[in-house]
Amino acid sequence: MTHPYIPNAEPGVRAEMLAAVGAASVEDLYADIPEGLRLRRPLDLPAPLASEQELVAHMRALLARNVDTTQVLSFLGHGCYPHHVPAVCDEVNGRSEFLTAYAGEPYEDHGRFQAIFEYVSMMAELLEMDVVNVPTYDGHQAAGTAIRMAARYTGRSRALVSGAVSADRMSKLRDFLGHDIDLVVAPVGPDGEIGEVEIDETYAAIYLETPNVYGVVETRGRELADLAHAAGALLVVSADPISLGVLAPPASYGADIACGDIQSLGMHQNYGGGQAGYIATRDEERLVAEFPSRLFGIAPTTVPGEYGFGDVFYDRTSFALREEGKEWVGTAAALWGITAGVYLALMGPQGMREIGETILARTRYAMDRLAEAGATVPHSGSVHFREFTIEVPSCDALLAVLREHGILGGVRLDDRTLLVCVTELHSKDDIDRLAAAVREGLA
Amino acid sequence: MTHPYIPNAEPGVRAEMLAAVGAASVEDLYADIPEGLRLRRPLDLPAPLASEQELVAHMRALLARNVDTTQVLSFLGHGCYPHHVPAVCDEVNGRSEFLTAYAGEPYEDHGRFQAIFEYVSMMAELLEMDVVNVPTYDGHQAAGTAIRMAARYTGRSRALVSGAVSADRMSKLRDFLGHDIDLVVAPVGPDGEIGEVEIDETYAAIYLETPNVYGVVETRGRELADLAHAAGALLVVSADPISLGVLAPPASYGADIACGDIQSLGMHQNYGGGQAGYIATRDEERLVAEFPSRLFGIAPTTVPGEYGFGDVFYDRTSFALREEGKEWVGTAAALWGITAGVYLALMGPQGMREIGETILARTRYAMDRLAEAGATVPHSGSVHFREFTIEVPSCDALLAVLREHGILGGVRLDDRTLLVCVTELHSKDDIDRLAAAVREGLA
Amino acid sequence: WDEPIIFEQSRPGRRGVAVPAAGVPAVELPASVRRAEPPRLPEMSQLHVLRHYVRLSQENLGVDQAIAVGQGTCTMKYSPKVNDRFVNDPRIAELHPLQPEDTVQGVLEIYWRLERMLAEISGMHRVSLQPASGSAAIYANVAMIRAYHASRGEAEQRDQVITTMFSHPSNAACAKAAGYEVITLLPDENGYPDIEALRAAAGPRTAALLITNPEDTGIFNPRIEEFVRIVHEAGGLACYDQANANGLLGVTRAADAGFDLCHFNLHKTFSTPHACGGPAAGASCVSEALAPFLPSPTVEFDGEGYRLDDDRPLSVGKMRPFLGVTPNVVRAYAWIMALGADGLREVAETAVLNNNYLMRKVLDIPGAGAHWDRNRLEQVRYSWQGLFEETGVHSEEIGVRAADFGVHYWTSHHPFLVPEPFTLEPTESYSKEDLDEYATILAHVADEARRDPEFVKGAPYNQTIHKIDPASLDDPKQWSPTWRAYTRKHLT
Amino acid sequence: WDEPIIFEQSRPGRRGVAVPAAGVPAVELPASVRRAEPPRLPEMSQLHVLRHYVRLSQENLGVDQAIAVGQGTCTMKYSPKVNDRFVNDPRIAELHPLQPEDTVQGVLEIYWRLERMLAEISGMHRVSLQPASGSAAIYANVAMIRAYHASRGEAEQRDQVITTMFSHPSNAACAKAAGYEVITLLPDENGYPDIEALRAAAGPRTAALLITNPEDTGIFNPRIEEFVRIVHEAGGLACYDQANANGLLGVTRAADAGFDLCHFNLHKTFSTPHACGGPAAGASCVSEALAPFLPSPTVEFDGEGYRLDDDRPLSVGKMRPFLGVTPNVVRAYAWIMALGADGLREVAETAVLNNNYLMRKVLDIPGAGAHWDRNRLEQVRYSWQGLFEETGVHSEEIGVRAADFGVHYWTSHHPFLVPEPFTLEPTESYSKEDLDEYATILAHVADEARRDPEFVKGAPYNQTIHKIDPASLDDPKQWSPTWRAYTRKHLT
Repeated sequence: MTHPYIPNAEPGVRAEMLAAVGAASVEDLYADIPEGLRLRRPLDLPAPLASEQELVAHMRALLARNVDTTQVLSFLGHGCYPHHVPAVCDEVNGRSEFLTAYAGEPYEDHGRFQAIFEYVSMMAELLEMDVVNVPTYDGHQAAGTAIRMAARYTGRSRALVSGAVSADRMSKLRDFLGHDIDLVVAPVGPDGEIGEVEIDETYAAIYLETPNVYGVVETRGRELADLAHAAGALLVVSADPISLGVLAPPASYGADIACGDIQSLGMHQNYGGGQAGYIATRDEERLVAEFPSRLFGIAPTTVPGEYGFGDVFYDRTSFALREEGKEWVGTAAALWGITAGVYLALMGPQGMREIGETILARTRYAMDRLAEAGATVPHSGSVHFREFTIEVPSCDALLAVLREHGILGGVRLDDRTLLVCVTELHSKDDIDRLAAAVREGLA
Repeated sequence: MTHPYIPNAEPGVRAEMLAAVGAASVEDLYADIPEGLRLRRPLDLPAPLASEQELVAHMRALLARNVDTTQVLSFLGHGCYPHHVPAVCDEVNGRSEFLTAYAGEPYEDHGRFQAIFEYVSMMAELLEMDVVNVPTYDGHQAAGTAIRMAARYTGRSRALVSGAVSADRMSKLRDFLGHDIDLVVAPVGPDGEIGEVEIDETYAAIYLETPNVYGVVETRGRELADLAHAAGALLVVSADPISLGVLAPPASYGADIACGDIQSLGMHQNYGGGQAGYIATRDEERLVAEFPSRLFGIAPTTVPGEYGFGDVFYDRTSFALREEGKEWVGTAAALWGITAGVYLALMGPQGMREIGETILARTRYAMDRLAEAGATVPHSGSVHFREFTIEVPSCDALLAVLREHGILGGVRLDDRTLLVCVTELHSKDDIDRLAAAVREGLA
Repeated sequence: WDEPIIFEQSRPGRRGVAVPAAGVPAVELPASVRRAEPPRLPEMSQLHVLRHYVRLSQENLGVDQAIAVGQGTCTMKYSPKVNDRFVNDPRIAELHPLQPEDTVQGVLEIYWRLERMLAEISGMHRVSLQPASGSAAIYANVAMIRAYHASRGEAEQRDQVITTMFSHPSNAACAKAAGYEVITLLPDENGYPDIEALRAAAGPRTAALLITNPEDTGIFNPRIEEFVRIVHEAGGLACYDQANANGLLGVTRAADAGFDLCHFNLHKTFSTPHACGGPAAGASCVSEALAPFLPSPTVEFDGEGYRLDDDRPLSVGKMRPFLGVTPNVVRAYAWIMALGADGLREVAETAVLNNNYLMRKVLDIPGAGAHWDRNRLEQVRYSWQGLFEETGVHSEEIGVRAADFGVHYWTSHHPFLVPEPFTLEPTESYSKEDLDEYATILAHVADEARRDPEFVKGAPYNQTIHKIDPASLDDPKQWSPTWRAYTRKHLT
Repeated sequence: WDEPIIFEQSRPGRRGVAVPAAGVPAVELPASVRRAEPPRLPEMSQLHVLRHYVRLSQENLGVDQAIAVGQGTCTMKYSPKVNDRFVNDPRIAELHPLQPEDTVQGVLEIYWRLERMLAEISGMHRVSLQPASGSAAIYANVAMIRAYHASRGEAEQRDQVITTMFSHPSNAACAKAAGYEVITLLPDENGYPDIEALRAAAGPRTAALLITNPEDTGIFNPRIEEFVRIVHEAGGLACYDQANANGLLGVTRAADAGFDLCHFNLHKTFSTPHACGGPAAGASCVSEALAPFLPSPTVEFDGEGYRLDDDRPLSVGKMRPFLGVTPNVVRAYAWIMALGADGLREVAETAVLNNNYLMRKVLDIPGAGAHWDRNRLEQVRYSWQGLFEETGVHSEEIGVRAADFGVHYWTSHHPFLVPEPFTLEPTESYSKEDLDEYATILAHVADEARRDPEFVKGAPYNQTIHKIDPASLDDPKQWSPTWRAYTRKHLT
């Protein structure tokens, strides 16, 4: 049988083509591979499910062994967030013209260039910054690159990193930066914000997150910007864009580089596969020069009034310069950028404000209800967005009780600290249900 | 809030437009509707779920109250069949260019015309007939229209209808034809085929189904064609196209009109919403004139070698002639026609043969296993395709036992007769599982 | 794309999808039923089948691509994407219609709730969602009318149905298919159906009046109550074609004007997608007196659960297989739920405002007109008669040329009582900017027609194909309704 | 479509989707964190957002639309539609990555089974599916190389990485980003990487050799085992860039040539879609000696269930958040399951045959050439140098003009060691007829270039837009990487 995925495996056409290239068999074409390297047995793989129907049955059985967050009530966040994904986002990123395209030129792929240009442009409005990159892999990578950009920009090799970041992100930063940038971790204050810090002229950057790993909204951004700038360093702020309809964008309090993950803007949780990173700066040539990512710009065509697009300052990149480029560029997460653009266009300024207000209010409501239910809620005087911690005698014991109620109660940060995530998807009833179960679990 | 579905509900634009039409309010535009007819209260409808998120939650809760056939093992058929739907079928009919288009002209909707022309052309190959209609609603309607076509063609008003058709179809035929066509029901033979029949010169048609309601493949098609033709009547045969990779097409044994339902060719079961009907004839002007449906034909354009499409013999239709047209034409099931075309193109001649062979073999296997399990299997000497009946002491009692095993065992035709459907989706293991449960249920 | 006919892309031995082998002993077929020759279907790999259809799809224009105001009477509105998600869920897509009722409570509840909502919107007592389309709903209504009269012993006597010329042709055609003699009322000099003609026609032979209002012209008949009364007094029933109810939601209801039956098209007013011409869905709504005749089964609710009732001796029986076109029932339900009473009213008002706004723009184009200077609700049947007289360019040619600019219209139904017609229905889905753009394109093409009629007659210039020569389509010797026929007649 | 920038379609007050109100008391934000001005995002109804993006999508060409053999090194193969269905299932799409292990056994099994299959395909011991892309996998491999040398106390000493000029630029770039000095080997006169240069470079400072084979030229380096040996003898590790393994599946394996590490791109060889440039997915495959350094967590199977292991003291840690790009892991798994061992081998053989067939056709075009008269496996880097010398038309211009015919190519990576390059990689997905059509178009354009070079230089003529003036893109005063910047610089 000719496999449906391989048209020229059909014996007749194969013979024709072999004749055309003057080969007796495909073996001839492999002549350069020494015999010693040849695998002279079939690969040891499971028997194929050649019919689509059998493949579907097999996959369906595997998927049936997952329980997803539409089947239980989940309060899990910690870097991957449950938000409503408008159907139009899925419709657009499912269009095969976008899904199966890659790296065509600005003509036959005009649509891709425009869609991504619009994404970066909408992010720019949200961030109040003029330069935003074509997405990188995720918020971890964006943070690492942003700090590295600051180091290159300042010519320095030390950075102050907020202690209120996740262990995973810290692991990534250590791996990505640790070999040539000295990372100094700032303390966390009793209010859950970054604590008192000092820097000197050896520092390239202060790196801050808001809301931070505890869901606390940092309020001293302006102060930290002044501190950084006084030392000739940059302020790098990682902010979730879904908060920026209500929270001040980093640029407004002096941040030089903003970064973060855009998974909240229209990507499903995807078992962690929906992440994508953004990096933004002001339009300053020296800073722009430090982006490793592609930047798409608008450009005129030979027809007056017509727009085309192209790469801005391509000769920064590793595509152009190999190891002399800035870090590297390659396939990252463009489709998620397009999707985030669709999301922002659907939401508009009103939607972004409202979703921010709803999340703020429900987060606070959940904090209050869980405190009433007997949990200790640290940092309760601070502003929280979407996440907060509770302290309980035993996370494991509490989570087990919640499981019995069909609730995934949160992410266990340590034995006694649970991180609870509340978004617009969690109705008042859902939160009340959690509170009741927590009360039972703590009783 | 301006509703996302109604752009001009935004108050500013609404005011602008009212000004442009010179109306003080929309009420002015309703001036022709007498006050006595005006509804001066809001409609009494459920509160809206204006946010998409709330709508999704509501619908998800409703859907959760269904148990679908991927969650249980279903042997239900009887007019709506579980077959594998290749993903490409869904991909194509989900393309919004097809899904949201309607009745454009052959230029801007060239794609629709070509796709439907190709569907009818592939059906024509399967049926060995030259004329196939743009789909009508379903197999019931196709059967009714086919008999009516025969009546108009012959100028007679009596038809012999096989008794081996479903009660539902008979109900439809009686409603649709009964007021002016005399329907004589033929007996069913002990082998499950149509029994001995006679007709005279008052008959317009013999109507036969194969496989029939019992899953029995009729073997005397040629004989019935000769009988019909000898009396100046037509032979109308309803055949499921999914069987025609292995079974002889009606035209090959002399049928004048073929008809049936194409749901098997790439449509999901859709709780009965995936039906669509086909009607086919030879290319004889008088017969073509009796089609009520649209027929799409290929036509040259001003550019040599270029194909366009258009309506064949449009002046038969009710669009053109109102009540003087043949029955009526309107929106029916075009997208399912396109989908069936995709299905046939994916399957090709090999695939159609193989699926037929697989279904034949598994049907027979199931008959044998259920007989072994203690069920009486009538018509077991006949060829069955996809369906067969078993006789048991009590259908209800047996079905209840099967339900406990997560099996929907079949469609209850009467207290003691159960119709079992087996397709390529039912593996040998599935059939063995059914047989074991039946054995238990009959023990 | 210059995409060949699919048969031209076939190469023996290739395939698009594989089928599992039986895995059990094969069955030998007797020669009398065995297929002799394999069907000459195309043989292509999966990507190539997909690519072919994706390219064809790109040569098609739906609501999601273009400003589709040109298919008047069709209510080309936005069909929300989220509603498709519900339909594609296996808990709809993979339900068998004969499953036990306890396994389909969710879908039965949707049917029930949509029925109740449509009953409220129409003012009627019960609703059947079984009809497969608007025309099928008209047919179902006619079938119920016949059953009603039969139940009173008047089936033979009442053998006439009255309709109007600007009611959708399916009213006349379905009545005829059901065996009725059809009497068609022409418009009077005001553009309304002629009430005197109705009085003359109504009588003991009258089974029913089948009438659209507003008619395809967009004009609301203010004497509609009187029409109903005249027919009722003659012993007939009044049946309202509400295929185009988009301007009336929450404004006026069929029951309030005294109608006994009406129908809706879910794929028009209630936003289910048109799908290149179906699957559609119709709703037949009836008064309490007609309810016993509704198609079977009905969905019933006992306060706890939903069940199907098939034991209805007066029922007209089955209109189609199973309960209805479920995907569209689900979509229509979700659409109403997303809007609610205020939203539906806003739909109607906006549809009417959009139509009146566009009318102003269109009537400003020299050569465009609309018969009868009346208010219009949700659509207008316009005429290019003025332009035709000046330029010799037909409405159809204007429409084809407009398609070069990414919009289009169709020329409506025969007979062309309005000469050189085109019917625009902007619905609530389009923005003011869309309407401005549409009118600008029409004005541009009209201007082209005036300056260079032959150029417009030669259109299209910017489409997949060029001007079609339709001569062969009506010639039995040449017509080719399938590739098989074409091959035989033209390629051999 | 002449589709405006989305900001130009905004009208205040409109919206595309509604957000539920909080339903609980609002929170007052302190001024220090409250946003002062609403963001200037577009305001549009839902249909209009959708239509905008649908139109943009139609201005884009993917594998499902066009003959995408022109993106050599990218392995633009068919990504089966059915695999997308699995990914869109809520039981993948709606899984949170930190759910308890017992609720994600299905997805963990997929990770585990795909790891085992890739281990067999590469001959390696363990595999990490965490890297977000091919480049990220290279980086992960470099990180493991560093960790390995560090574990042996040689981190400081081994500060050089060797690569080749026709290895993908990310090998050089990732090594540099990880702090290594990069030594790049140029091809010798036969088109192979210069083995003498390698001998000269390898030594106590060598951390690793990062090498692609076949290189981007499509030429397989038959001395690859010797390359590995030289590096091993110098104490370095050998790391195989198998981003383009499509011609080698089941033919030869990284481990068999002695490599310590390799990586695959799931979005190339294993068919996950390219998605306009990601999300992609990489797989880092390592020998037993390197396994302790793999990113965390790993998926482990105890014979009964699957669990995540995060307690791995030598691990390089997190390469990205969570376990990996799950949708692509699922697709790659399904793709391999649909093919099996024989199918993968058939993929490889067909990809190589297709490439050689196309090469014959392309080299028949006057003006087209390929450096080094060597066998090629799955792709060829060609050159239009001959045509350029004759006509002055650049390769890029040929590619743009080819796009007018619905196909295209890209001009590959800098530096253009092959002058006027273009790289074609037909994969196994395209038919002979596709390859013929592609070659015919190239021949046609080359002929055009010969007859009328200025015409070709003026292309495109049949695209959404016309020839772009790129001058502003490299000028800081003019460049406009966002609409915000454009508005400020050019519209005010």
